[in-house]
Amino acid sequence: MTVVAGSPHPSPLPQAGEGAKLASAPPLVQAHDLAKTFDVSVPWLNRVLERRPRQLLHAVDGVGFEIARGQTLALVGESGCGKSTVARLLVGLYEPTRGGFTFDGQDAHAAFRTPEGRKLRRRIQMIFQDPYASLNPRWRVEDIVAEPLKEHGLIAGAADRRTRVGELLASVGLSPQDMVRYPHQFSGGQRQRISIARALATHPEFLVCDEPTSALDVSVQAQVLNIMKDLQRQRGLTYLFISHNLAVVRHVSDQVGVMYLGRIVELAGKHQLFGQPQHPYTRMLLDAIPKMHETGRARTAVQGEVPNPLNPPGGCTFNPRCPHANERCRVERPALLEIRGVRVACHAVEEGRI
Amino acid sequence: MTLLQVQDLVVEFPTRRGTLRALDRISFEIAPGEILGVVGESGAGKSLTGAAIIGLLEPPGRIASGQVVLEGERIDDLPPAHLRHIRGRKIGAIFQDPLTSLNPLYTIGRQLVETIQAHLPVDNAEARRRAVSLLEDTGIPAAAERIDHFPHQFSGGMRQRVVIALALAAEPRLIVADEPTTALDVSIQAQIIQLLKRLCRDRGAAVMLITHDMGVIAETCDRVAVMYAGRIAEIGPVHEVIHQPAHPYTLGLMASIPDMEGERERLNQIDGAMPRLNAIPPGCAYHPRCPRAFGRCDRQRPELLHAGATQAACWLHDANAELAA
Amino acid sequence: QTVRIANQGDALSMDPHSLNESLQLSVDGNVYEPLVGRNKDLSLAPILATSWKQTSPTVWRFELRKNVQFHDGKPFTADDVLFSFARTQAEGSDMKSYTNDIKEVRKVNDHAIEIETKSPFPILPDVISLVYIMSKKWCEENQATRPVDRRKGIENAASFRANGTGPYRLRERQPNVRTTFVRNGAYWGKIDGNAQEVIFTPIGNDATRVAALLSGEVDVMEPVPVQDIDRVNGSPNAKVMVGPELRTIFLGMDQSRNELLYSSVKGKNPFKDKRVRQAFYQAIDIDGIQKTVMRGASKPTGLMVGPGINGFDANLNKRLPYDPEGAKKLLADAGYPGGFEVTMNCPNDRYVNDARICQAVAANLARIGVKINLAAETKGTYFPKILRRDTSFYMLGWTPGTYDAHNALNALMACPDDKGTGQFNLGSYCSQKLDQLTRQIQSETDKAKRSAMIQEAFKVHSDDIGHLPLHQQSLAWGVAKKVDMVQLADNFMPFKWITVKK
Amino acid sequence: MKAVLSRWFDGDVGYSFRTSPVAMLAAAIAFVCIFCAAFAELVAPHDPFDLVTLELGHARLKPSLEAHAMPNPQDAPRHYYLGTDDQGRDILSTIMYGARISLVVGLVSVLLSMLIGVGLGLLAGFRGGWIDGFLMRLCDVMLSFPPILVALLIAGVGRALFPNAHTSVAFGVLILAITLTGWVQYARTVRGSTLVERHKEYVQAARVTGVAPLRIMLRHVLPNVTGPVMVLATVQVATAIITEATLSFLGVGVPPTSPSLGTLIQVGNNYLFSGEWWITVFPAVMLILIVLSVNLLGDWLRDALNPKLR
Amino acid sequence: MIAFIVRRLIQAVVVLVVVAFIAFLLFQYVGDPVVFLLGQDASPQQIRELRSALGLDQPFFVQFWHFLGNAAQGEFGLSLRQGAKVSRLIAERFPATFELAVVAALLALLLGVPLGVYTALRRGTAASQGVMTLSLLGVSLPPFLIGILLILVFSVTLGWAPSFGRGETVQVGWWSTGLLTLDGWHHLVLPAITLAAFQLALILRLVRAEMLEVLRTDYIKFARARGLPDRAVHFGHALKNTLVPVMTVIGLQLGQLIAFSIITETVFQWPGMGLLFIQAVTFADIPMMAAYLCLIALIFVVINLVVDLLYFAVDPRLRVATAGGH
Ligand SMILES: Nc1ncnc2c1ncn2[C@@H]1O[C@H](COP(=O)(O)OP(=O)(O)OP(=O)(O)O)[C@@H](O)[C@H]1O
Ligand SMILES: Nc1ncnc2c1ncn2[C@@H]1O[C@H](COP(=O)(O)OP(=O)(O)OP(=O)(O)O)[C@@H](O)[C@H]1O
Ligand SMILES: [Mg+2]
Ligand SMILES: [Mg+2]
Repeated sequence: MTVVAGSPHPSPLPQAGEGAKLASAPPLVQAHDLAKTFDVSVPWLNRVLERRPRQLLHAVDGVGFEIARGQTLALVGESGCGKSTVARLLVGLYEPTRGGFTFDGQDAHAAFRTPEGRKLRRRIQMIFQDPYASLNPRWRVEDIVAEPLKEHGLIAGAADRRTRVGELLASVGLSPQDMVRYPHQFSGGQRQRISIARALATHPEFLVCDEPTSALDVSVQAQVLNIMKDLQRQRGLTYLFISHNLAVVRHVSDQVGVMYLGRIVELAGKHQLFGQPQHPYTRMLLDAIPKMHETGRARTAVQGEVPNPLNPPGGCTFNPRCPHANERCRVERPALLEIRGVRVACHAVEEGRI
Repeated sequence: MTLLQVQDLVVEFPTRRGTLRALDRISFEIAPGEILGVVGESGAGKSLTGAAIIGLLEPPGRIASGQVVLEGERIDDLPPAHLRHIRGRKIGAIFQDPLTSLNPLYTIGRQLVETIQAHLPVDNAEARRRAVSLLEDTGIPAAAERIDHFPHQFSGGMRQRVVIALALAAEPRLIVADEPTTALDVSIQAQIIQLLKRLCRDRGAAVMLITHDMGVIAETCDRVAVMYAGRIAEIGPVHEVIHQPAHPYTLGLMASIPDMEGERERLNQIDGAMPRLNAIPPGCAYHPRCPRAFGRCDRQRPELLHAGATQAACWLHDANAELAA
Repeated sequence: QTVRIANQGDALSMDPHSLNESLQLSVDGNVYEPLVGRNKDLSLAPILATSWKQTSPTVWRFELRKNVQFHDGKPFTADDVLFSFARTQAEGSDMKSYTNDIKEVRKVNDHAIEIETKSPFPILPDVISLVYIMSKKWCEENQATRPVDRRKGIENAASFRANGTGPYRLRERQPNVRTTFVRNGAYWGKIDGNAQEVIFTPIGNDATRVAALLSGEVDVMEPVPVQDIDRVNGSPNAKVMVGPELRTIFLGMDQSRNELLYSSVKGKNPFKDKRVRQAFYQAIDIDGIQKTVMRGASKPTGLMVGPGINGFDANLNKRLPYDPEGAKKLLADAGYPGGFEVTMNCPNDRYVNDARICQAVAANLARIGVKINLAAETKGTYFPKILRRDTSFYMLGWTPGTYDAHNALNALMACPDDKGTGQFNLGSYCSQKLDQLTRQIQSETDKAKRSAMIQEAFKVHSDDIGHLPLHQQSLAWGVAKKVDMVQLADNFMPFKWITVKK
Repeated sequence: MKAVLSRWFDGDVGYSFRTSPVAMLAAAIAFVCIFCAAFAELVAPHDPFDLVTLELGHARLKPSLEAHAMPNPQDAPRHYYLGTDDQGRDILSTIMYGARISLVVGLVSVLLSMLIGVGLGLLAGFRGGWIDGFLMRLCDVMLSFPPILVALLIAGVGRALFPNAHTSVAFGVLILAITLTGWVQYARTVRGSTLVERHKEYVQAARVTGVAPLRIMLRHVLPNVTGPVMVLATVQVATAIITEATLSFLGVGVPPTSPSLGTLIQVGNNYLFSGEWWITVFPAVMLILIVLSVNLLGDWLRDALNPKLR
Repeated sequence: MIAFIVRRLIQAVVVLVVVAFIAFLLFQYVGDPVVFLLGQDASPQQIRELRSALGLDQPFFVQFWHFLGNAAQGEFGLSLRQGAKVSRLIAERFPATFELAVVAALLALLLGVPLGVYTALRRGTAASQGVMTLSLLGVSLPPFLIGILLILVFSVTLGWAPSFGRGETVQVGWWSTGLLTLDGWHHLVLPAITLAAFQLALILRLVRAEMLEVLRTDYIKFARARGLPDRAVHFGHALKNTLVPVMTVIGLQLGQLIAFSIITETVFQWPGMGLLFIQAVTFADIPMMAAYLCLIALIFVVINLVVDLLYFAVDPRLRVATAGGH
């Protein structure tokens, strides 16, 4: 079955095994120049009295990428670099300050505002970074997981729904008997699994996962990742996967985007990225991965000070920490260019200095 | 001389459908300057152990038996007024959930200063100076500026670092760190780990480090405890536990770690799920999932037995008994 | 000696012409004086006029008292009298009705005046007994030549300050909080009492007022709720002075509409039938009400005016007997064997135990099969409603402001017209005979003849059962035992008759 | 139905009810009060609203266990266990009949104002913007009017529309008046909490799921802002009952021939000094019992509905 | 933020106009002032004249327009009943009500909040159960009954406190205060208790309910884990997080205290605005009621504005939400 891009009707779920990517098909998700600015100024009165300026925080500053159907894009980067913000932009929780993103050919942010948006909502789901806060403390797990089912009218009968919720819970390694409990009665990892089960409930096509497994132990993590992979294989699910765990990223992703201070600095296939990292920040990041097999040995952390997002350095934002920085890096902001088969924003790489 | 000694700790939740035993006779100890890693299936009771040690179990949870001894003094039955001087000052705690651990109404600076002044006799300016340097230690950029921001203005990772800074504020002797680096990127993670290690080295502080990241465990810890279903499955020096696990569960755990080298379509996983607290099978809690379970595993609960350099709660290591085929 | 007096309400203004309300007139009457006042038995007394006589049917001559000074030291003269009478007719005055019948007030000399009325007016001295005399000069100096005019939004010094000839002068005034009077050392007459200072305080809440008396925070208070009379009398330091009051409480029925506004009877008006009215009358257990609801503090009456009113005749003051059985029969005769339903309107904060009386009446009427829907409400909404005649059955109380029966006949019993006659005849009872008598009484100057006509008119009304008179409520003043004072049936409380025992 | 009941009884709320003696006690009191009020005809020794049977001669009798002879020999003697009021009504019976009026007015008006207030408060807090501004200014306006005035207005309009329906309209007027002035508190309180709640992540999670805003408001936010609402509501029941008395006194409520609890207390208040304390004390005790049970039930329900407190 | 305040001020004007409008609507139903202005002997002619002189015979909107025009100039006319400037009467009475309300509010706050915290912390102990039950008396006993009982006990029987009035007052500018004399305080005690009883109970119960929720949160747990003193945890961290709803209710209640202390003022003959208002209602004193209602509206507008600003002060999350624009 071929998915016709821009078809006015949301495409039905691809059947099992048909998720193979079609090189010619346009990407399912396309973000262009997404930006989000927060106003973090102190209260007006203080600002006037203390003569402090208005403070704007550019959490995401012109991020663009595309993800083909059935593919996984992983976003990695320092904490605070704007990954979660990107995720929230994609699911419509934030209005972008600039730019936009299209889903299956339609402008998603425009669609979110229309009644049609509800259908779109079913197709785009998110797993939140903070499992506890994202679960309504007054609801039973059963209701939490069943909500999307009810909301989109996927399963009519209450009994059927319970069964389905039980299956979903079982698929993330929880017992169906846990349905009657409340979020606060679970451990952190268990909550995370509830939140995964909820996201999977509607059979979404595009799943935004904000650190879905960070609270899980490795064996459950293995279970969850395996489920996610299986779903991708069977139904052609598309993921945006945010994680700090590079080993996990390496395992799940097809493409990897490295973010630094609100921008993507390198975007490449996973093999290129892990094999031949281009951007100096990527290289440092990879060096910093803890090595399982060398107990007790310190690794090399990324050098230098983490920059202040409120007052980012001029030019290339990484320049203060970059061993290859030169004058140009300090004044000119590098664009994301296609170099040696990967997209990277670095003057040094562009000039072939590294 | 041990810093912390936990003996036969049992934690229970009385509920309307019977009492749940969430921790079942946990015993371990931590020496000054030592980092004890705690790993295990999520829901195994790691966080509860930490909470029980600092006496902050949420009701209706309660310590049913066993004791917690800190520097030779029993602390699990202290009155709250006494406990307060131990918390923060002697035991620092980092909770798992950074977003909800910070009071949303106060700037992080205020929360830091308050904590410092609760334990150390310093004036405001000094406390604030310390607060800034703590934030810097935990790798918050522009700490002096961001100290006056409110928690919701920080990203998840930054909030986690604030929580860490708060736990360290009064230079405690023991730090119970519940997944302190989960929300952090590797480079910050490295900084935090270095910070913890430095604390141990310089001040002889001990750390109980709960985490899922085996890389962190491997890099940081001296010893590791592996928990399963409210019990300690295995405890021993880090190298041995990681490379020659004695308990089948540990073995399965290690196998499911995604690694940076090989390329696998599926990760290894331990099939099945951990039993619910109200349905913990008799005998070894792991036996329904254990590929090597045998006769007595479903009847008798194994205590920690010596297995090479480590101790494991597994009948496979019962020297007195014949191995069943 | 300081006497502290508490009352339900406050004098709203010190201006004696601004409001025709008995409390205000009573309080102001200690500072200002009329030409003709009243003695302790309500008979007329010479005050600022030493004598008066009728020189022709329409002209009266008053000799004024000499050597009287206002509180500011200015002498009292005929000019002040002329000025004051004119002032009562000015914009903003509420006292117009007392001087409406006067055509002209003439100065004869500094100490004599003549009043000419529009028509022969036998009761002029009675009528002007509440017209207080102000100082012309003082009013001119203080821009108070007219009573305050609410329409213009201009305030007036006379509202807050006072300058009269009376036995007490105003020392301090905080409206609704406290008004302090001191004895006028230069008073022209003798002051019987010994109160040097009088502090007057309004206390609206019944219980609080009683408490203030019991705890000794006030010496005199008025009124004592009837249920608390025993309690006050039982207390060691206070007693209750109970006396008859002029006000008569009665019930009225709509007798003019062809169908009652609020009743189950459709197509006709049962109250047009005298038998129904009589049935109602005889169904009311007035003694039970007197005993239980009023706790004895009332005087059942068969007349629409009480003793103390000119024209009252004890021989006529006979009620039809209480007779529920007879009442039932009358109803059946009238065609209502099963009774009927009617709404009764009643105030609940105007007269003594008003709503309770209505409830008791409703219970009485229930016994003869009449179902009363009782609508009791606050005076603020009650009076506008019944004055619109938006009622079928109502309660009202009346004190003839002139102390004369003509006032009651004219306001309550005469056929309503649009010139003010029968204005409070809210059920529009109508009798040619009575109307004619009323007109004659108005101008009859012969005392005896006049009395006879009044009695005839009352007889007509009683025979028609035009209204259902209930009782005169009693005055109940709470007085500390150390205080002696005179209780007037018109509920005025002159300070000059208050004596504090040592 | 039975299944629903038994499920409820077995559910968390039911369980916490069964294990809370306070809640059971409160429920028992509430049940007795409601039962006596609802079936006053059956329970009460007399019918105090039937004027025919009132004996003025029996007014203000002391509470006693002895029977009183009726003035009419053919009538049976009567017991006035709690004494009689100023019209000879049996206090015990009047309390039962009066409680019916008070309970209906109190509970219905509180429920209504809660519905309106919580609804509008949620809307204001959740949607924000001009809706919020408008609703909150509406609150400002409503706040400025004491219930007394609003009642007078409504009664005026009501009477103008239905001139002949005094008593039947009275209830409506009372309830409407108390409701109209009562909802504001709920609205403002709920709005305040909603402002905080709507930024929480679980709300965002629901948005991502595509839950319609209305449902988010009702199903997600509402349960998390009910705490103060419950407190207010339980407290307001008493206020509403007392307001009813005041309004009735002003003439817009029930007629004095069928006194409510509040009216009884108010009337009896006048007899405190003269020593007839029972006219006010017994109704007041009844009112306190009602309020007590409502509050205890409210407290319990709030805890029972909060999963963390279980 | 300044835009916020300015916007609110503009809205406030609208609110006042609407209140005035409704107030005018109301007046048709509260009675007819003319009936009370003229004595019982006034002729129909006089009544008609007065009615037209007062403008009561004009169409509703004309009357309203006149009122607005005058009110805009701060002119509310003369009280029909008292014949004095409404503005002056209110100004005279305002201090009494204000002092009573503030003292009562302070009483309610200073007792209610700590007791609320206490009962939340010591949930289930006999003492806190006792406090909770007592608080129910506060909410279920009507204020007039409380007032009378207090008078009966403390004035009549014991003779400790005066039963009515404000006692001695001291004039400070146009403000007359009873707070500077012993006698004034003496007179204040009973009314303040009566007025505070309900508020106290409400605040207590509310604070308790909110505290119970907040005490369960992670940040409280974490605050304890840091070894902060109990006082800091309970009052600094927990209490402050209960403030949003508590502030709302306290704000409203304070407004109510000022606005509708009618009953207390009646019982204790407290010479405040409530007494003035109830008299105005009984006598259908239109200018007085209109001015009073506008003043009350103003008080509520101000209080609510302050509460909304306090929201921002207390909860930074709201601050960002509004500043960032949603
Ligand atoms: N209030 C409660 N009522 C009942 N059971 C509870 C309660 N709190 C926790 N538990 C149970 O106790 C067990 C241990 O929880 P704990 O938080 O210690 O797990 P953990 O090892 O920290 O897991 P994770 O790694 O996922 O954080 C879990 O199975 C959880 O479901
Ligand atoms: N609501 C907000 N208001 C103001 N600033 C915000 C807000 N949300 C996020 N930020 C800021 O935006 C930046 C990016 O935050 P974001 O949560 O996207 O980071 P992240 O990459 O997800 O970090 P982490 O890995 O730690 O979760 C941070 O500096 C954060 O402080
Ligand atoms: Mg994030
Ligand atoms: Mg945990």
